[in-house]
Amino acid sequence: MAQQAQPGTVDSSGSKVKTLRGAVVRFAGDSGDGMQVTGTQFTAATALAGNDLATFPDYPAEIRAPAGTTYGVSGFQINFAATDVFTPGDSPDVLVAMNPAALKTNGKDLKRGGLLIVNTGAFTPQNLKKAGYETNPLETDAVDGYNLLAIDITKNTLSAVKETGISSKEANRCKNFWTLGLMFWIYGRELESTIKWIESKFAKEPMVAQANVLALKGGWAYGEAAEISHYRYEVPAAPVAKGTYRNIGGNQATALGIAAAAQLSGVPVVFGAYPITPASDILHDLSRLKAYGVTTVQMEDEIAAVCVSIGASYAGKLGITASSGPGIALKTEAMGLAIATELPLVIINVQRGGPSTGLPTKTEQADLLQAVYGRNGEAPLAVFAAASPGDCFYMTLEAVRFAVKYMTPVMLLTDGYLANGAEPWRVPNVADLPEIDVTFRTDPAGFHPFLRDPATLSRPWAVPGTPGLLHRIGGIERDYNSGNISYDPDNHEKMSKTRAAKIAGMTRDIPDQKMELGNDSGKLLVLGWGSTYGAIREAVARSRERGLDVSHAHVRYLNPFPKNLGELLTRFERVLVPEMNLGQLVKLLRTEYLVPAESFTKIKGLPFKIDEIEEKIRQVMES
Amino acid sequence: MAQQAQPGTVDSSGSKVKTLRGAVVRFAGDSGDGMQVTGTQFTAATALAGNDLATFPDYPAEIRAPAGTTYGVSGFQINFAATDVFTPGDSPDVLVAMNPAALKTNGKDLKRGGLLIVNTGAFTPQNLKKAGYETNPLETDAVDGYNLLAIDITKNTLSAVKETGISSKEANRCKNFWTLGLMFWIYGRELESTIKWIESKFAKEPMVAQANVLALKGGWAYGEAAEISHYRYEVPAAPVAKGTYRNIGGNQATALGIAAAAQLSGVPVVFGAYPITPASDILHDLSRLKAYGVTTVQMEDEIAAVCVSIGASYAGKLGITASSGPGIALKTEAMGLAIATELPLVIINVQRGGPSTGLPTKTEQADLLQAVYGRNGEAPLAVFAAASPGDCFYMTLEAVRFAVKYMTPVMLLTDGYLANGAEPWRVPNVADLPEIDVTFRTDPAGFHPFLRDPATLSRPWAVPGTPGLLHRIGGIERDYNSGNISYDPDNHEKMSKTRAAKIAGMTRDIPDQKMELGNDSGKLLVLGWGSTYGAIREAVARSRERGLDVSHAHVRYLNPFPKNLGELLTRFERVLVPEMNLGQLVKLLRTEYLVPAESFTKIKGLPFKIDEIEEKIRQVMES
Amino acid sequence: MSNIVETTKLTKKDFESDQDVRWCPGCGDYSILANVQKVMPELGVPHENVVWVSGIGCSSRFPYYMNTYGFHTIHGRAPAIAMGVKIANPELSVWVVTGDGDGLSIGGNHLMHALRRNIDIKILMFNNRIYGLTKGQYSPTSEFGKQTKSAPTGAPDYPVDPASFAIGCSATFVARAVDTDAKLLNDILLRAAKHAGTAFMEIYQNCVVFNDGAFDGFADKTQKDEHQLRAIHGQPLIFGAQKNKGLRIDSRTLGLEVATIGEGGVTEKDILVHDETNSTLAYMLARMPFPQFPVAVGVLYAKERPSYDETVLEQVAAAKAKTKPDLQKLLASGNTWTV
Amino acid sequence: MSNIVETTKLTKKDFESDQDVRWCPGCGDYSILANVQKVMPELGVPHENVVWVSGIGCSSRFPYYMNTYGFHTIHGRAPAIAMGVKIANPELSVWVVTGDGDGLSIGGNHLMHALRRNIDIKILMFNNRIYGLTKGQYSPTSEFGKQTKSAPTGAPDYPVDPASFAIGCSATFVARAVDTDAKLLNDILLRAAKHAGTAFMEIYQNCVVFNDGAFDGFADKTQKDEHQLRAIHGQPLIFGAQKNKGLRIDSRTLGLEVATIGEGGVTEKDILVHDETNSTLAYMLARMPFPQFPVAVGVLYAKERPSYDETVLEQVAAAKAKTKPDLQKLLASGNTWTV
Ligand SMILES: Cc1ncc(C[n+]2csc(CCOP(=O)(O)OP(=O)(O)O)c2C)c(N)n1
Ligand SMILES: Cc1ncc(C[n+]2csc(CCOP(=O)(O)OP(=O)(O)O)c2C)c(N)n1
Ligand code: SF4
Ligand code: SF4
Ligand SMILES: [Mg+2]
Ligand SMILES: [Mg+2]
Repeated sequence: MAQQAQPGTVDSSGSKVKTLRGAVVRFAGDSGDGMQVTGTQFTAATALAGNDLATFPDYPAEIRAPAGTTYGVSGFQINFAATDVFTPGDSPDVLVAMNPAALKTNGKDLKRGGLLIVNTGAFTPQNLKKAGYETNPLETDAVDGYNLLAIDITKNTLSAVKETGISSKEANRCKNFWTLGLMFWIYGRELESTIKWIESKFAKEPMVAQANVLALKGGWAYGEAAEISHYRYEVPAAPVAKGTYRNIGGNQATALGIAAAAQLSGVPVVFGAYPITPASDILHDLSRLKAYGVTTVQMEDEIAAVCVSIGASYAGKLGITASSGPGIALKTEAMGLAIATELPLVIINVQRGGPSTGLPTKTEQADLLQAVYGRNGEAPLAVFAAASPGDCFYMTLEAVRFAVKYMTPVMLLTDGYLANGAEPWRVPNVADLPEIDVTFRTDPAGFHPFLRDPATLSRPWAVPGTPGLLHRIGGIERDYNSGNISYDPDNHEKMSKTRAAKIAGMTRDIPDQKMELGNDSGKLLVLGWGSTYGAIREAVARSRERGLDVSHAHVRYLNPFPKNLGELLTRFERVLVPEMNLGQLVKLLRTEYLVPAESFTKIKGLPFKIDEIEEKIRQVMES
Repeated sequence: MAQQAQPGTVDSSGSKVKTLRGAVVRFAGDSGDGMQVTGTQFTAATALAGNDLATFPDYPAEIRAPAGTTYGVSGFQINFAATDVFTPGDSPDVLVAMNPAALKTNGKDLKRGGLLIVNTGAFTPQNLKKAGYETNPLETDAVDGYNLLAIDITKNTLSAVKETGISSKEANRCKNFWTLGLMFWIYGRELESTIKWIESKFAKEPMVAQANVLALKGGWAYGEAAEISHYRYEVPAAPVAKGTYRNIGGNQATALGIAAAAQLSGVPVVFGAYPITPASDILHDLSRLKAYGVTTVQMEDEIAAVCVSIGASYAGKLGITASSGPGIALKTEAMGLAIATELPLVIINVQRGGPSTGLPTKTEQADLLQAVYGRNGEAPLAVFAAASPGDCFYMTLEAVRFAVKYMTPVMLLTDGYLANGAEPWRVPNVADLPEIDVTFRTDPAGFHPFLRDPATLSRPWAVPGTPGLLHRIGGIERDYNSGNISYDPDNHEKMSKTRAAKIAGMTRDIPDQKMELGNDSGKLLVLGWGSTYGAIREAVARSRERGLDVSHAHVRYLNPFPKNLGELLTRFERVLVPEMNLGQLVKLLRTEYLVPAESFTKIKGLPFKIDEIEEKIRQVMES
Repeated sequence: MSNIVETTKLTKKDFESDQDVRWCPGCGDYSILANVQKVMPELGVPHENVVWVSGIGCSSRFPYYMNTYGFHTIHGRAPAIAMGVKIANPELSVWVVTGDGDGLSIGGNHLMHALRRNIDIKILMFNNRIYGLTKGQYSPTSEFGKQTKSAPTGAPDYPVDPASFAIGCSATFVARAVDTDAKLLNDILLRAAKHAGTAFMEIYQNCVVFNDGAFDGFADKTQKDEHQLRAIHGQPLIFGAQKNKGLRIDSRTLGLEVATIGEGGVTEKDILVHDETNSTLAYMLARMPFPQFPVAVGVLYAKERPSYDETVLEQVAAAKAKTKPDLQKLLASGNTWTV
Repeated sequence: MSNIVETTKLTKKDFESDQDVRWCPGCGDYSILANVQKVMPELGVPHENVVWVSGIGCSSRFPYYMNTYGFHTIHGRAPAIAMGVKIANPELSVWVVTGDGDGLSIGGNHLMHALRRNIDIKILMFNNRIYGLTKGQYSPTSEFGKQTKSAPTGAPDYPVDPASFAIGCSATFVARAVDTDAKLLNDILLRAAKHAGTAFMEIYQNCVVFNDGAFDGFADKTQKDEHQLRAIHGQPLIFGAQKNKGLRIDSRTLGLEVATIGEGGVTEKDILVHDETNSTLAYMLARMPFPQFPVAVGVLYAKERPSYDETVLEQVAAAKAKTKPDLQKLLASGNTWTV
């Protein structure tokens, strides 16, 4: 959303405050500069001020890169507005660059005419060299076309915190709070909640706490004192639904979804994992939720991780595993076993850039075809995908619900963008959450391990420890009735078709495909899946505002597809499928419905910009 | 081919010999009865007699099942004719059942009116019980409708070999040669080559050799003596191309293809393997070909097996690996590394019944979608498939040729049916085989590991040990130029698209799709891939004889498809795709060409019968 | 089978499943199966609480033949799956059957990690020094230079000894037995069942088809007394048909030697006494070269250490004692604001 | 770089690649890298014949920083890939870098099999007892009960000791060093290079970010003398700031003990002499509990045995001596007939 000045109000100091519909702000600095904390605190204050928002951090690939290098730059972007916000925003309206390297790597993204705040104190010859600048860019035409606000933040911070007597090294580390104070002044945020946060965070180091508070206030004071009130803006609160909100990231939401599934079903979870970026945080979060019926097991590799989950499912617990890229590839064989033995299992794939090790810290949607097709033999797998950080919570519940109802593995696709991105999330009322019904077989009368429910084709969950149900299962083809090993040709065909029919039959329980925006017929349908949701939603909204006949639908159930999807596609003249890969959903649609859906792809380890999709829509409508 | 009597000739004994176009014979007996030897010797004699033929063994799933059980039955089927033969045949015209279990498991397959030869000596109460017969089937209406030739083969054998003074246990083991002698008499085969074989095989046990020869002659003599000359047939020689022939199985052909690749390219092979049915025999065969530049390495698992091959490719040898089902699944991650680092590698997938452990000894074609799509990230893989046992040789050469030319992994799909089936194979002239050009980079001038050939987009093969080319590669995304680690967004897109374009560009070298039979346009195209070749070929031939406008094409290059394939499909009103899965090639065709290709599937662990496809063609043409 | 069965003492028959046993006639697996079925009722575990998990191989067909819960999984992964079973339900008595290929080739890593974690599962490794199911390739326990289908000029790999591997992995229970030795099998199975942690048992098993007689040198009845040393805790390490040979150690070179009691002044007092809690001794016993030394059987090593499942249960209990789960509260944790 | 460079003696600089080294400032990896670069020229191997192969982890970035051939592969599989390199070209000097996670968690199996096969590759395991690259989860060498991101109430796993694992796997060369100890590193790298088989080196490496000071108890300069025991073949196992402590063994209980020379009549003659060819001793040295005992460093075990590559080369040579390859004849082998 462009930072357009609107008729404004007048602030306490008497200066005019311009009112904006919204703004995109990016904080960028050295890994040691505390940009993630700054961003998170700015987010919290913004949320409290009632704006809708979305955020995205951009960590360096290295654990701890040397100070001042371009590859050591850490960033945090927030998009906030008086209206609904669906993405962390395209190009920032405001860029805070704490050192030359941050300017070097982020400068080109700043919108023309945007506000560029730099810490001149860090523009030392040494830092300039580390960033690869031959001359100081602040003194060249490199910053032409931006509103440059060049401040020696280092010096200002040092003087703000001087009275505490803190060491100069520690004083220097307060720079980020000084900057935050200035940003709070610019957008008229309250300091209170951040001060409270600082005080509790540094409770054991009161001097540090005091210094950070002073820095924060110093930054604010600088805004008041310096003649920069033309940079002051107001973004009114967004008209959001009533409720209690929190900020939530995708991995966090997934972890909460898993804990909620354990609670709602009454069946504890065994979460088998092996650390891998960007999925590890699910393990970290869950390892603190033992009281909620979640046991995490850190195994020796991804094969063992999925196997420990399969063993747990076999023994009557909810077996769940999560991984990414190479780790998911390694689980391939064992997923086949769970499919063959018809055990519930949830596999969460937090997709990242591939192939092979690829781009571990970057996002991508290139594992869809692998999810649907990537196993030996006819091994049908249910595949769902979450559309936003908060949606990870709900889709995790869905994955568990289908896994236990149909006694089969379900793969849930999220990605690095969802995992690390965050958005305000209305905390659901537990009573409103879907029920997850689990029935364990206990009756020995007429029992067979592959006795199927005639409606769902699901077999009974008969777990060790249950008297009278002793039986054996395994990966060799099983007899349709007894479950014993069977090499019979007709039985194999019957079992193969039954397994396929069971997955196909999930459409019974899958909600019909609904429209996100626009009419359910017309000139162009933009059909997406996964984390492209926000960018597509906003691009379609903007295009519609411009009068284009375009609609948006977003597929959450990818295998099988909702039963009305094929028919829906035929109601549009054209179908455009934006994906962060080389065209995967589009392949599934073409094969399934023989529709000439068109692919629009981006495979850069980065999410789509709204602009990119909007532009593509314009092109398609014109062609 | 039906066993139809034709105007015949007169044999030496003066009886009328009916001339047949061809016949299907199945030998079935206990695992200990030597049916594989019998079948192989019958095949050799039939080949020498000039018939075209195809064979298929049917081993029990157990290593050594208890004698007399139904699951211990071992079978061998041969189809031979005076015309071209493409499959081992549908229902046998002649069934030899050496014991009740063999009759029980095979009897239902025998053609109505077919010849049933049984060894009554094995129809003891104990054996009948083991086979699950309550009464002797030979005395019930179970054998009505067949021409029953009930002989006490056991007793006849014992008396035939008596003069050798061999133990009765050993004498009993000569039954199969007695039976073979009888079959030789029926089809007028020469005994000579088999006698020679026996003598060399049992060179160290002359008494055993003598007994087997006597048994063989005894069987023949029985034919002459007993009044059964109405069962005597002649199948004239087939009009085959001139040349030297041998019988060849698919795994054997694959192994020879690998050795030939080493010789033709001048680059030794490192074959990394882990035993698995039905791929192990490739390892066994190759382990004897060290002199041909093939080093086999039996690794600790399939991951290590593919990795040792990748390491070898990196160091400048031809890295090849072979596996099946679960083993292929395990190689997924490492294949991604070879794709990412652009190293030549051939992965042979001898497909078997799935999912999971599935039906290890049975055949299936259900790994095609996995081959094309089953990896994390955009990881394009060239996929080829062999159509017949002998074709495995040529497609292996093709796989190597493309792998080294394009510096990329190629997966070759065969299956259990090809692996174990056999056909006469015209031994190629080495001088006529395709060249496999390999150039190693040695020139340091301007070298970069990802410097691409502008035509093929292939990178140089620069191997350790070469002075001046020191460099580093790895699984993290590589810079388009230097190959160093690059997290750059545009570079990732460029590299992803380049990898895709490289595989897509192979169409340059892939032969145009040709027709196997029929016109290149018309009412119906039957399009197959892999081991269904023979059944489709014959079914289409028969349909055409019946005047139907149907053609056959068989795809050997599955990713990418030959460049003319799409256009070819549009020239037919309908396209029928028979596959031993639940419809996989059909999905690729639909997505690629948006054609409403129709699927015809069989997933029973067994190949299609000609009849089944013929019947389906009839149905399609009528509907 | 209904509940009622469980109230009476179970018999061997109760542990026999209705499936045809399909190993080759004469295979050593039969004897192990029969002995396991015989020992099971002794454990006093309710019938429905017994689970057998296996990988892939001839040996791994075992669960189908046991009338208990059974899971025939995938090649090499049984320890990980069994771990899941145990963690999901610590009440269960979880047994794993694996082969030298399944457990030490493809599955060596899971075996190592199960052993060091000391999860309460019992692992029987049927070591026939060959891949049986895939028809006779050499395995990680096959002798160097062994000629097989996949190594016509001899295996270039040096073998790994399962017991010393286990000891190197910090296993807490390592035992050895011979397929046909009912008494020995019986003893170690009972000891393993009582061990609160991972119990590893290597069982020499004769593959009549692909490696017949591999262990005859010490397993055969005629060789057993002379070439097997039954290690018993607290007793001297004595063997031999005359029970007059024993193991001695040279404390400077740390080398084992065979001494004959009554010769050269050697008395029983000079013979090493087996201490099953000493892992160094276990290591030495495991690695004695045959035939210069006897093959050590019995419980080579056993020492209790907290089991993985026990530790996890304690952590879960502690967490539950600290936090009463309140899903609503959990969902609303962290910074919240209300509109 | 052209051929000419190779004819002059190489220097450390020649082994430094043009890539920025991107470990955290202060990471122990830097010191190891510098020492390796220093030792490389000593090996006398032509520059282009050196290959570094690694898996995934902070440690596994190593090959990028070496100006040699380098292959940064996938997690845990470096030993198998390195084996392929060596078999493809036995002329090459093949080095592997792995971590405690890469090499012992996901890659434990390949490590085991490389060790028993004794393929001529050199394996450096950087053991920081943590997963560095994935930001601080516990590894298979982390202490029982260690609190990390993935185990907030303590790791329930008992660790495996890399050196005793290697010994249990029948490794032929096992050594230990400390990241910052240049002399020690230098010694074992040279010894490893000369060893014709798999050489396994465990290097204690400090992860300043996620496990800082893990080895300070014995690695720190102030602790080193008192708490490290440098094992040297043929010399008594003596340590201590005063060089007056040594290891002794009780030959009946087979237990090690620390004895002080000069106290209670103990003389140097009572102290065990290191025999690097004795695997039992190596096993004991590897497993000494710290801090009751010192940490043994240096070459704990070394014994030659035919290497895998050597055996394979011999087999290939024998086959070639027997059979002159004739492809046409091969294709026409078996029963043929001519039409
Ligand atoms: C992933 C995978 N790789 C390979 C196989 C083939 N396979 C089955 S059993 C086996 C080895 C069996 O050896 P072992 O464990 O010693 O069992 P045994 O048959 O000797 O009892 C192999 C290689 C498989 N089923 N799955
Ligand atoms: C198949 C796979 N699983 C997981 C990962 C994530 N991963 C990367 S490095 C690593 C562990 C690294 O630990 P270690 O080997 O000890 O190396 P360090 O970083 O401590 O040097 C993990 C789990 C991966 N890259 N690939
Ligand atoms: S192949 Fe060997 S191990 Fe397998 S069942 Fe037969 S005898 Fe037993
Ligand atoms: S995270 Fe630890 S091991 Fe990795 S580079 Fe940083 S200090 Fe070194
Ligand atoms: Mg075995
Ligand atoms: Mg580590």
